[in-house]
Amino acid sequence: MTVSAAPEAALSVLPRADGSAKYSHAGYTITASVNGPIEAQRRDEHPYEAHVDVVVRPAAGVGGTRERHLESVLQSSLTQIILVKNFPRALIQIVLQIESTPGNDYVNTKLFQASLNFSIMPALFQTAVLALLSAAVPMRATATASVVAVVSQDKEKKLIVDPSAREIEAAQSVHVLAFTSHDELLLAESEGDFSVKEWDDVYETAKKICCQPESQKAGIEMVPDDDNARGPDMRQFLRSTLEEKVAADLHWK
Amino acid sequence: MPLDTSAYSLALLRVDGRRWNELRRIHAQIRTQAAADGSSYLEMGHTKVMCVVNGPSEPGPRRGGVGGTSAAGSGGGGGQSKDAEVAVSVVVAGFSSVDRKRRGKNDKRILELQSTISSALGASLHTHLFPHSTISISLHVLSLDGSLLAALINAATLACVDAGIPMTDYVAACTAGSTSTYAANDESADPLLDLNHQEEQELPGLTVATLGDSDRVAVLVCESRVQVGRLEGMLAVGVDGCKQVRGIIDRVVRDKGRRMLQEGTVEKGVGLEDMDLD
Amino acid sequence: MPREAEPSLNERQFVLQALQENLRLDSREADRYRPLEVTFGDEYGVAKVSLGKTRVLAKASAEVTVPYADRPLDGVFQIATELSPMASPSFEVNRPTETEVLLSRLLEKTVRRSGALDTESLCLVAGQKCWSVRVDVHVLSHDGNVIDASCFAVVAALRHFRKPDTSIEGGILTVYTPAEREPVPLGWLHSPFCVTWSYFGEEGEMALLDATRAEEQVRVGSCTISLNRHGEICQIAKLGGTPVEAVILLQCTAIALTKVKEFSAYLDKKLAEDIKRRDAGGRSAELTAENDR
Amino acid sequence: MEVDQQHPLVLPGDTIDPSLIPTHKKQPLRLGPGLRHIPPNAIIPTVAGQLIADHKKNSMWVEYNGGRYIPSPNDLVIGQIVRSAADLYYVNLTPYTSSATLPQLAFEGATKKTRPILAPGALIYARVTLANRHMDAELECVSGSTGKAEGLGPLTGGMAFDVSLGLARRLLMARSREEGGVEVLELLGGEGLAFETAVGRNGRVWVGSESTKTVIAVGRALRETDEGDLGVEQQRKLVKRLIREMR
Amino acid sequence: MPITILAPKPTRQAHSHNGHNDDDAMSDSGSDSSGAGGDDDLDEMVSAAAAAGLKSQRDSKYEIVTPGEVITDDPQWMRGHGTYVNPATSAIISSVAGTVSRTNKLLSVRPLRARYTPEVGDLVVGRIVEVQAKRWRVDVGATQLASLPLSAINLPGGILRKRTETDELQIRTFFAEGDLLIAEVQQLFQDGGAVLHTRSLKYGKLRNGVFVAVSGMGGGGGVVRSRRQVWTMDAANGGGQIDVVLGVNGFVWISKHVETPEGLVEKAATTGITNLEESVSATMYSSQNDRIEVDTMREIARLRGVVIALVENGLRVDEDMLIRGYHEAVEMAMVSADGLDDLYLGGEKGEQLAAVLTGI
Repeated sequence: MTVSAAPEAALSVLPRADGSAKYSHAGYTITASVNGPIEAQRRDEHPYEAHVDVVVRPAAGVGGTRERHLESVLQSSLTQIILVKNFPRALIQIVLQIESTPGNDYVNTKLFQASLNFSIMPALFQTAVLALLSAAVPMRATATASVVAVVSQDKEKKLIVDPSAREIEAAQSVHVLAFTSHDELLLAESEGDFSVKEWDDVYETAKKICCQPESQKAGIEMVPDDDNARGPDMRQFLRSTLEEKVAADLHWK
Repeated sequence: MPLDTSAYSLALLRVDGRRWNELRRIHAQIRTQAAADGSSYLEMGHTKVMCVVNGPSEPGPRRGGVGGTSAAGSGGGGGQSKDAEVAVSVVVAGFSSVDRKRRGKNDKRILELQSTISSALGASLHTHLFPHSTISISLHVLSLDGSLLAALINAATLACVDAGIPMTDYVAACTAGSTSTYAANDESADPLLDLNHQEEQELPGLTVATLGDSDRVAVLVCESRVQVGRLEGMLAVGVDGCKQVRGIIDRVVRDKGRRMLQEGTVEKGVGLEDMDLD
Repeated sequence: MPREAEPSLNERQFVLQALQENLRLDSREADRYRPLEVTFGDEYGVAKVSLGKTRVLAKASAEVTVPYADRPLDGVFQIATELSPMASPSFEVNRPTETEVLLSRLLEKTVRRSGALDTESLCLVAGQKCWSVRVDVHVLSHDGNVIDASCFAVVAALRHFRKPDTSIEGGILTVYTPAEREPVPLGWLHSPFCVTWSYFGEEGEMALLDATRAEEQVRVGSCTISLNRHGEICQIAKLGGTPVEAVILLQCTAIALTKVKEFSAYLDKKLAEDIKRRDAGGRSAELTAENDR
Repeated sequence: MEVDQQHPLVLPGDTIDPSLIPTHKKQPLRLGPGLRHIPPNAIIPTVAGQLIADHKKNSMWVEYNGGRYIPSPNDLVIGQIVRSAADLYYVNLTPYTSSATLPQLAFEGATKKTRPILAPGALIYARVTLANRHMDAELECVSGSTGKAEGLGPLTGGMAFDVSLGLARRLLMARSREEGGVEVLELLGGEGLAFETAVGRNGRVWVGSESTKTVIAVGRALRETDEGDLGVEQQRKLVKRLIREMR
Repeated sequence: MPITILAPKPTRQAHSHNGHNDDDAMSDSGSDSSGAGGDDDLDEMVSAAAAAGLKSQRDSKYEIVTPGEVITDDPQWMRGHGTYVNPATSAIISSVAGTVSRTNKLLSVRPLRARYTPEVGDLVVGRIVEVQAKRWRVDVGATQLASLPLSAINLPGGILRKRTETDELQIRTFFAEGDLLIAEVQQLFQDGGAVLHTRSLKYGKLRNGVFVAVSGMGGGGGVVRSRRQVWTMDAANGGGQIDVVLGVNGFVWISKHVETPEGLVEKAATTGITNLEESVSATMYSSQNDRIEVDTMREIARLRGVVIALVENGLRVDEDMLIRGYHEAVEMAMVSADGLDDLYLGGEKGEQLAAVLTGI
């Protein structure tokens, strides 16, 4: 149960969907399917752009307000990076199935945990982006996301990337940030008590994870780093995942 | 309340005094609702159902509002409404059984019943003759004492005959059970015909519907645990029971037809003897 | 919700024509299943089943609740099946289709009503506290025969599942966390499996096992037979469709029994493998890792 | 495949090295699928794939596989009739999408009296004549210039198989073996199987033959080549195996 | 089927339904019909015949065929409506319950009752259920909606007037949803759908009256195809003249008589053609009722009651029956305590009426 285990992903795992991805990171495993552009229902039809429909399904139990909230956050941020204007009146349907969440051997949880909203969001977001890439849905840019918690430890504020459920419980504030591949801030959701300064720190940390400049990557990997504030290099991860997929697709070249 | 089966082993009589192969009293009428295209009322013992059929008719511009199920297995339809849709709705009245349990419209058991009846009749009705249209079958359960699905199928068949909707043959149904319990692989267990509520609760059983006088099974529903060895006997008794039921409901139709001929409301037909070559 | 795509006339005719020549599109024999595979997750109670291109995930979970008033000595057990647009865009969330209702009913009858799970063993304090066991079935990809795959996944997930251990001392119920006490398996009585036959032809004279979606779309009827390896029928459902000779149905049941025995043996083997895997590097290693922290 | 400097992997939103953009004095630059032009002069990929530039034709595109077919003019497609209206057919190109239209007179030699009557569910081989984001695509089954069918029209009998868009594109290449690396169809033909095919850019391949077995063999060959990402050598082995199984 | 049932030890009693046959027959009819006594024997014969393949049973002239019954396996016959052929045996089998009829070598079964099946030339009363771009969809009680193309109606302003796009745009000004009309079946589609026309001054929109739907074809009462489906009759008690339209589809229209366009035509012969067109145009597609006297309304209601009483008692509805029934109803009202205002013809009164009509 190492918290910042390297993310793993596989693309096009579902044979019948237009695009799909399976992504595991920090104890979460999520499978996503993307279908689209397909015919939108009359009530979802928009004359000038595609409607992006996001469905989040919990592993156990029925979806509730927590899932609806995640859906609405994801829907609005994904709509920003998908070229929705390319497909007026159409529907792009993203279904995110949560397969497993990090277990906690020390608590017997109820089936649904409200506090998990934040820690799962980056995983959901990342899976959705991968599935969209797998479905070759035209996008303005790719995007990466991260979750950072601020905990006070010995009167000092400390940032934890990809915090565990226990850490979130202990945290003063939790933040989810997503950046596009153009380094634009795409999504920022915060919860808890925090100062502007703290948020700035969080921003910098998350940006480092999400927007690692590629030129630097060789050097950084060499540095042994046990600082908890460092997460995986998400952008590089995305690129290498796609490289594998494209290589397989174009094996005939 | 466990079923007292001791009487059976002694006298070979069931709780209601029937022998193993006896049907309960079946009473049926057709043409019970003047306003409908077809209608029927049917009693199998104390299970009482009525049925109203409307159509085939084409729904107006508001399409798709019908709360029924389409004929799933009705023989190779192109799906683009080449065949008539058979929409079935089943309402179980609150007073139909002792426990007065409310069954909602979206009760999955009711939805399953509807789907089964639709699909069973859809396979016999000549739905291909009525493109774009809907045959809507409404069934109401007034009293419940076992063999519900069988009674519903029989009532629906009768009402469809009354509505003059062409069909390959009657779809007749009844239940069969076994005196064995599921655990005991009891070779000497007797099959039983037409289970009442009490027997249905305690003994393994199944519902069979067959097409006409054939051994072809349209519906086979078994919802209880039973040794596979008991199946053949129960199925044989059930199929045989379906033939008896077919005979009974056919007689209901013939009686009605004869009466209408006598009253002169329909023209007489020609007999075979009149049909010699010209 | 877009309408489900219909196969073209050419496909319809071809599939039937091929069946008449005893051929299937994937060159399988009539009574042969596609490769069936079950994998278990790291968590207890998660089973993923793949049957050709059909994929089903089942997850079992448990929590302590109050038993139903009319059944004070029984635990609560439910199987939830909701088909999401992931399986096909024609499924909509919160609007059950006929497929979903029938699937849900079949699993209910096969697993729950047949008494596969000993619900009495879920009772903790009579009338006050009991376990509520729930299995969520998620169809990830729908390429036909979702019923058999789902049923297998549900049984596999439940047999793999471990619920937290409990004790009652002086009327006080303690539920132990996995760290305190090793979780315990459910009280399991028998393993039922579904075998679905699809019928083709004017009189339903051709019967196939494990139909793909393309085959399901042109079939004239189907019959799902649920059995356990002891030869007990748990349920049979031929819900309408073209009538089929009674004799064929009996033959189908006999073949289904052999399939169920195969399933049963396969699942036993996979569960045993999983336990081995967990023993080797799983549980003990995990415990030491936790102690380090 | 090596991700080389000439054909780099691109992700949506990546900046393209200007040296890779072909420059040609006379011809205007043509952008293929997966790229968009943002005025004044930025060219941005919209999908993940390999960037290909053709300096001779002064064109560039992103090579990728997967996703849903999006109609584009002059594509050859296999469509399924959904229903007919007064003077046109509604045709489905991929499931769950809105229908394309096919005028009932867009068939070889069709007049008001002699137009073909197609039942819902019938398959046609057609060319996309019009496709834009605001309108449903339009199809034809006759060449506008010659008035001949040129192989287009209703497809009778046979079977339609679903393949990936990438394989469909490779099968449609003029030299599919050399350029696209697919040889299964030729190999099967070489083994003496008699069949005809029609490849739709929308990821459908129609196979017709007197023999049901042949159609099934071709279908399996296509599917296994597609799903297994088989190279030419593996395709040869596959065909040998299928032929053996047929006997 | 190689399934055999091993009976339990005591000998199987011959299973008989005699116990409840009487019951069935009695409650079915609800009246002590004269045939009931003989029913039992007949029933046994029927079931015996059922076992023997149902073929020898047509000697009784009061016998019907039921679904699944083999009518003949003689290959010389051709199958018509209400039958199908078993591909294996090529026998002609009935698909409905009804009586066998024969036209040359064509065997068909007339169902005891069914929805209306349109035939070319039928006069029907229908209701508009949908307005489309160039046509209306009309409920005529058939299995499918009939269609009435814009090109098949008379446009105001004369028979020879050309149809324009403006007419398409204001298609609702001619017929809107819910409007009733009288029309003729002009042609049939392959799938049985009917195309109507109203290109005659006899046809068109209906107003000034009341609509009654009686079951379509076949038994249990209803409209039968007859010599005259439309007529004008003099009502009793100062009701003036009343028009009756018996649609072949079982839809009936009873209305106050207004000077028909045909009537106008005769007059127009003297006044000139333009005049006619104007007067026709004015009222042709009006949805406004004219003033109707109370006396007329009462008699219209009485006629409606007669129609319903005929149907309830299983009698055919045609001109002769309806006129006789009407006169009888007037007589009955005369002697009633409520006098002329006694319009109720249900229940016993209806039976009484029916008895008088069938008794003659």
